[in-house]
Amino acid sequence: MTQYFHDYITVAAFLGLGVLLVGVAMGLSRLIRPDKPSKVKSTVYECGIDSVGGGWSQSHIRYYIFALLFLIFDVEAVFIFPWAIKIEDFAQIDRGLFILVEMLIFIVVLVLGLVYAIRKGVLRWE
Amino acid sequence: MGVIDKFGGIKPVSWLLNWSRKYSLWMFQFGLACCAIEMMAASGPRYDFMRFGIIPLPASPRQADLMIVAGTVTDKMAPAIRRLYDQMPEPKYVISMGSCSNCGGPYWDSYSVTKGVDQILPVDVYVPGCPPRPEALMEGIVLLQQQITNEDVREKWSERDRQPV
Amino acid sequence: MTVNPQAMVHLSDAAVSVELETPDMTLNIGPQHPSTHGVLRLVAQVDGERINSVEPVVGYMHRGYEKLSEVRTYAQITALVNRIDWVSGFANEVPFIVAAERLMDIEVPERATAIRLILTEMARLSSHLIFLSSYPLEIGAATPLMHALRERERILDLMEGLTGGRFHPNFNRIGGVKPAVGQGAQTKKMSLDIPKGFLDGTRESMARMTAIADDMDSLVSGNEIFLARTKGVGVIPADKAKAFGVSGPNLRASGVQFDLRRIEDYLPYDRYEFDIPVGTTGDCYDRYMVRLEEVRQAARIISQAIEGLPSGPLQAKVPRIIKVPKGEIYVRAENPKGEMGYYIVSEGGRIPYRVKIRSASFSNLSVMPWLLEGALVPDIIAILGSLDFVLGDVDR
Amino acid sequence: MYFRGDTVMAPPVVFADLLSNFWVLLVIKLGLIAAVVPGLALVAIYGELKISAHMQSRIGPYFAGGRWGWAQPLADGLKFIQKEDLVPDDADEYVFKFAPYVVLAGTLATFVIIPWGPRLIIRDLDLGLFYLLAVSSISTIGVLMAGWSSANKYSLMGGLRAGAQLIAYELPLVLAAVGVAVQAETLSLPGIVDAQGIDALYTIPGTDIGLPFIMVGQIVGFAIFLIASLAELSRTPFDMPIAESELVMGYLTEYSGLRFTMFFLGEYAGMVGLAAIASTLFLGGYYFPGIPADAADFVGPMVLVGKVGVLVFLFIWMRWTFPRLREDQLQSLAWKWLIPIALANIAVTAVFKVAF
Amino acid sequence: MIVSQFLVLSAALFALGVYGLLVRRNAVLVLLSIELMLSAVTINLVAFGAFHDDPLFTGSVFALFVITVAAAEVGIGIAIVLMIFRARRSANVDELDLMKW
Amino acid sequence: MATRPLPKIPLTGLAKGMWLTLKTLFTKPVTVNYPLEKEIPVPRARGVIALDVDNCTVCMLCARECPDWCIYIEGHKEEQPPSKPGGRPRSRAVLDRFDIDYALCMYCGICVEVCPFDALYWSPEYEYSERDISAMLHDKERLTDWLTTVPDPPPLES
Amino acid sequence: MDFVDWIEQPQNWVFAAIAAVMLVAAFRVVTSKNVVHAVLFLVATLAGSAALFLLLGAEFVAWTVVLVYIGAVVVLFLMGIMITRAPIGADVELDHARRWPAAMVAFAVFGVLAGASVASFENLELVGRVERTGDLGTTLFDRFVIPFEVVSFLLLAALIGGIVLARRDVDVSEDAEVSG
Ligand code: SF4
Ligand code: SF4
Ligand code: SF4
Repeated sequence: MTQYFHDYITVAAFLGLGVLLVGVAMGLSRLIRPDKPSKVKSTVYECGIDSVGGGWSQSHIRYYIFALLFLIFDVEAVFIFPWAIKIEDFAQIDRGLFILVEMLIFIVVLVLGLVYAIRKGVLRWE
Repeated sequence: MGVIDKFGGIKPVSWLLNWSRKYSLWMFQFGLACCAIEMMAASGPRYDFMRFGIIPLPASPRQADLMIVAGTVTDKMAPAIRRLYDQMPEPKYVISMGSCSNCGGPYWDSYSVTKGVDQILPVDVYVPGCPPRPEALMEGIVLLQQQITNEDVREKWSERDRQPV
Repeated sequence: MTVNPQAMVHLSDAAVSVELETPDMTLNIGPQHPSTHGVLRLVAQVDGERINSVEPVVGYMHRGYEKLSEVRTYAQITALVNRIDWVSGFANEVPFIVAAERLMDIEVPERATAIRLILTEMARLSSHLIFLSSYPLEIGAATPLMHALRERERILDLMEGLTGGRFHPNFNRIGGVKPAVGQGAQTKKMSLDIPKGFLDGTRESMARMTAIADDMDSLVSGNEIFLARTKGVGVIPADKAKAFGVSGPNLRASGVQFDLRRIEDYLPYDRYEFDIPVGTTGDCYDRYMVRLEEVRQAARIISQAIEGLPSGPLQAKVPRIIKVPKGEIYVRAENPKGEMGYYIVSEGGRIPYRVKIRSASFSNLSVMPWLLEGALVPDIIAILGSLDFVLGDVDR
Repeated sequence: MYFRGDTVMAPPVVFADLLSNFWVLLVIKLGLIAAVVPGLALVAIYGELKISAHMQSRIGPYFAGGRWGWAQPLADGLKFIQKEDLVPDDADEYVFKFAPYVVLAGTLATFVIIPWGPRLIIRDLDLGLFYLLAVSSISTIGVLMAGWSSANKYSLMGGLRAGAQLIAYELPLVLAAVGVAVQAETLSLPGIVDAQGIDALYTIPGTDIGLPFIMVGQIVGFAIFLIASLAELSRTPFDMPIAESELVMGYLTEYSGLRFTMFFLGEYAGMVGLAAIASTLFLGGYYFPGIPADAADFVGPMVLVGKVGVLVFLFIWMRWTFPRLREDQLQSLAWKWLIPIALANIAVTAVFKVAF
Repeated sequence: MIVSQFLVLSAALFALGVYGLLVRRNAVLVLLSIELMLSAVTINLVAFGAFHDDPLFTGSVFALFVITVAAAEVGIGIAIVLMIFRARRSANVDELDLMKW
Repeated sequence: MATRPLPKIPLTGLAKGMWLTLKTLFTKPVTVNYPLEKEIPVPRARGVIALDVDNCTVCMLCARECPDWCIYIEGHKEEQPPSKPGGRPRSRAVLDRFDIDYALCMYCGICVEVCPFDALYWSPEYEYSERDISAMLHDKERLTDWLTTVPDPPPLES
Repeated sequence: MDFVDWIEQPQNWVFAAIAAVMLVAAFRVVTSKNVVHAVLFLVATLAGSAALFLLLGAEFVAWTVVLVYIGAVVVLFLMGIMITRAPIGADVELDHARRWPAAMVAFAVFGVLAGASVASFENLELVGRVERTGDLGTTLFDRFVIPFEVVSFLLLAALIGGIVLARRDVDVSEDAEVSG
């Protein structure tokens, strides 16, 4: 258990380190950098002219679909990992075929989804 | 905040700051007219101003230190140039390249051309030529680097909105 | 005159806020933008990834050439016009000077026309090399840019050695060619002819041009990613191209074999052998390929011209003070970007009464709203780049 | 289950006590990584500048720091420290400021489990590979945060595209790695290295080191992994989110000064990290055929750095040769080709595993 | 560590989720509240599993399943939000019942 | 024909490109390392205009023909003693001011070309960037200084 | 076990810290005035729960939370928000006016749940154990095969459902115009 906790204390420390590094650098920079805000300076850059048009397109639906596809396959990946390292163990007790078929069904079902999505023209730009 | 604003930098610090600014001049790609082609040539293999640390990467003014105004500044373009200059973070430098941006050049009597970019923004170095040879631009860059070496950081920091001439 | 930047900023505010509030998204590209070759601005109405309409906003590079020409002498205009299409400076001078010569009825010596032809083709090389370098860059490859620029320097060196300017040569005089150096007592002894080493240098460079074209083939033309980005993208059918007044390589890419070098006689092209490459579909890839092939052809023309360079004087006899007789004329030429023409009206003085400039890029650009309508947003850059316009040539 | 994270090399006797103390060790490791990772990133940046220059017949940075411009990345970093820090008025200040932290923390966390030698590893997590993929998915959020909070149209579109690209190529990355896991029967990275080294099935005659996975069946996986890492790093031919000219700098458009540097540094640190992971997973990590396994403690880090160098060079090389794909082509490549192929690769590997 | 501390925390999260569910109008926020509740459930499951020391790891396995279900739920949920938004240009739930879907 | 045969085997296009860049990586860069080594521009290069004051007769032709009106000349007449005793006293123009505004000059060379007395020369010098716009106006002395840098005219192709 | 004993265990300090973060973040999820902020606070809550799982020894579940929740679900949320409407700054119409009744309901829920848990489990200590991924795999692919396969169909259904809903492009809005 101690080993285990040490593992994750280290991980936490490293996540902290990332923040710390940026923080320290930002602090340092804060000390030395000039600071001259102005109205125009803090306007948004748009090729040198004023921001044009706020209308945000609704047709970026496909980003949602990419995210959805990813979500589904990400979940699949989660299940694949414990499976991947257990194949040998199952094979040793002669259940290799079982575990293979099991995962095959899982993957095939999801690939069906992918095929459906592709057939639906998700990846085609209209 | 702003230690340098208030107290200036001690010698090694300001040397270091100047040194780094000198050798890392990220250039805002800003080609206007014929001179831009010479600027392109200057980035090309034969002249390669990346040797000086001019890195023509940023397409957005936010990451740029140096603006090379290369070419004719028209009255229609001038506000955009000014705005882009404003959007660059301090400390920043401007090189005016070619007669057009120095003074209007061949279009000194044209109704649509701004007679010199220094009317709308402060220029650090003027490079003569029409178009200046790439070497001339590089000489201008060296000149700018010399200026940066001798710069007093506090002064550079505190110069309140430098005005165009 | 001092311009008040603040006031101008507000001016632009007012100008911009009008064109908004559409259900589609408005995508603004430019005026400052890494890939609009300078300062073109595009206002696109975008519906998803489709472009509904595109409005090019030109004029950011308008420098008033036609007006300036009304207060400049012919010699001064020659020095000025090479800045119109700045990547092919020399080619801009030729039709103007030919127009003036035709008005004055001057016979130009053969050697001068041959040199003009060589320099025009060099300008074509220089222009096309700029295209060959910047077009892959817009598609995302940075290295072809450098390789093409490297070879372009050779052309510029040759031009500079002959004319004194890297790409604004100011080498044409009415009646012939002459570098812009003195003509007084001392330099009279000095001929203003081709300097030593030019011919050899040219021969060597032309070999390099073919080599760089081959390099481009292996680096760009055959690249699968490049093909995927350009094949079938931005197709201009021949009839549309003609209807929009597209000219030059853009027109030829659509399969129309139209080249003023074969039709007009402003320079003695009939003496040399060369092919006119044409495309088949008129897509971006064809436009690229036509230019790549024209590089080879230009090198071929120059090599021939170098070998058979006629001897003789460089300049015809012309009066010291040039006055062009009353009359009007239109002379057009096949510039690297397409058809460029000058319409000169002279009232008989040292200064033309009116000069109208027909520039290639402007007409080529006019096809763009039609072309981009219905295109995909990420293709804007690919299509725009393939039209190969120069803003100075658009706005003049 | 064995743990070997707690000792770094064989320490001199006097320090043995101190060095076996977890906390002391932790601080040392933190310091090491804090120094080494940015250092490697700087080297990678310098390498990129120089290599790209020479590929274009140029010299590249030359004057910074005396000869050969070795100090160019340093000058860049120092310069960015003194640049003004701009937050656009319309931006969402906190999110805008926080985004670089997220991106960088995600990148640094991957370095925890990279084994530099048989005993030179920060921590050997039991589910190392899984951990790796989990933390590397964090940066997607950072990118989306950056894109949204800038209040800039280019940023938002760039952020969305970058997000879509990152998630699309995260999957091939994960699935390519699964093939390795199947073959190695473990998720722990040192375990995977050992499976290619001392525990390997097929050893090279005359040595005690086995063949790396790239030679035994995972070559497809390796190719997919490389392509996907290029995309994860937003490098050409997949650099569309930050470099597609129509979007200026994508989600980085509004970032200036140090915050921009953080993204920049994170990109290169990520490049080194992914190269290290690829070498660990597919190229046998710190083992090299011919070098005895016992020597790996000392030679190992160098071997790994060498492999990383080769891969980073490959990344740079590709970047400066290829144009970029269009976004739809990029998505099709991921969904239509890479993911199915990666799944097939897993299936084939698993079948072999069961059959033999 | 005792079991109750986790259970109380999860109860608090769940309650916050309930609050959000009731008080939020924006559909996305409602979904977020549901996520909150589901994650409270996951915490419970894992805590029970850790308490039981059961060799089948039922707690964790079920937590995995809950996460999966939550993922699927969000996928569909966002799709519905997008649809509402497209039709109504707003993502508020109580405007939803004004329309006959 | 514009279209060349496309690669038959997939990915050969990519591989060819990679090969070319690799080759370039190991060839010597063409860069001229500017401040350390300088190329000498060709003799005809239009870098800067040098003035030979002795030759100038203040005829103003150059100033009048200059398209940018960037040459500023002032002079006055001076009575010169007759060159031979007994001759008429000649008036000679003396150059007071000869400035060229290089911020405006378009390097067309018209002035050099029209000068009837060979007072102006092109020098290929190009290193005269300034930090101040007013320093771009080169006066007589500075223009004369450039004279030393004027190269001999290039030999001709026989 | 009284409070003093409890507080002496270092794990419990960590727990307290995580719990505090989670509660604050969860509170902000349901009160935040900006949708994107709410999502980001959800990230914090979920990260907290991942940390809790680590504390409980369930490392695979913990990293699954990071991978699926933070890496995918939240991305889906963010993209969903960004492609609809994501104004920066406070958004007005996010909440109902009736906060207090809701708060009371929530409080009641908390009371019942917390009371019940404390009453039934009191001071029962957790066994400290670490669940290894492999062991999890063993049971998952042995005992829980059916749910596992069901999950795949669930995901398929979600995928297809999502696509069908989202792809009803133009006609949906037109329908809505008519009916609304
Ligand atoms: S200075 Fe000369 S070369 Fe430069 S933009 Fe102006 S006209 Fe063109
Ligand atoms: S080169 Fe041309 S612009 Fe310059 S001074 Fe001479 S005539 Fe005037
Ligand atoms: S044209 Fe020659 S002689 Fe006349 S003023 Fe000019 S420089 Fe002097």
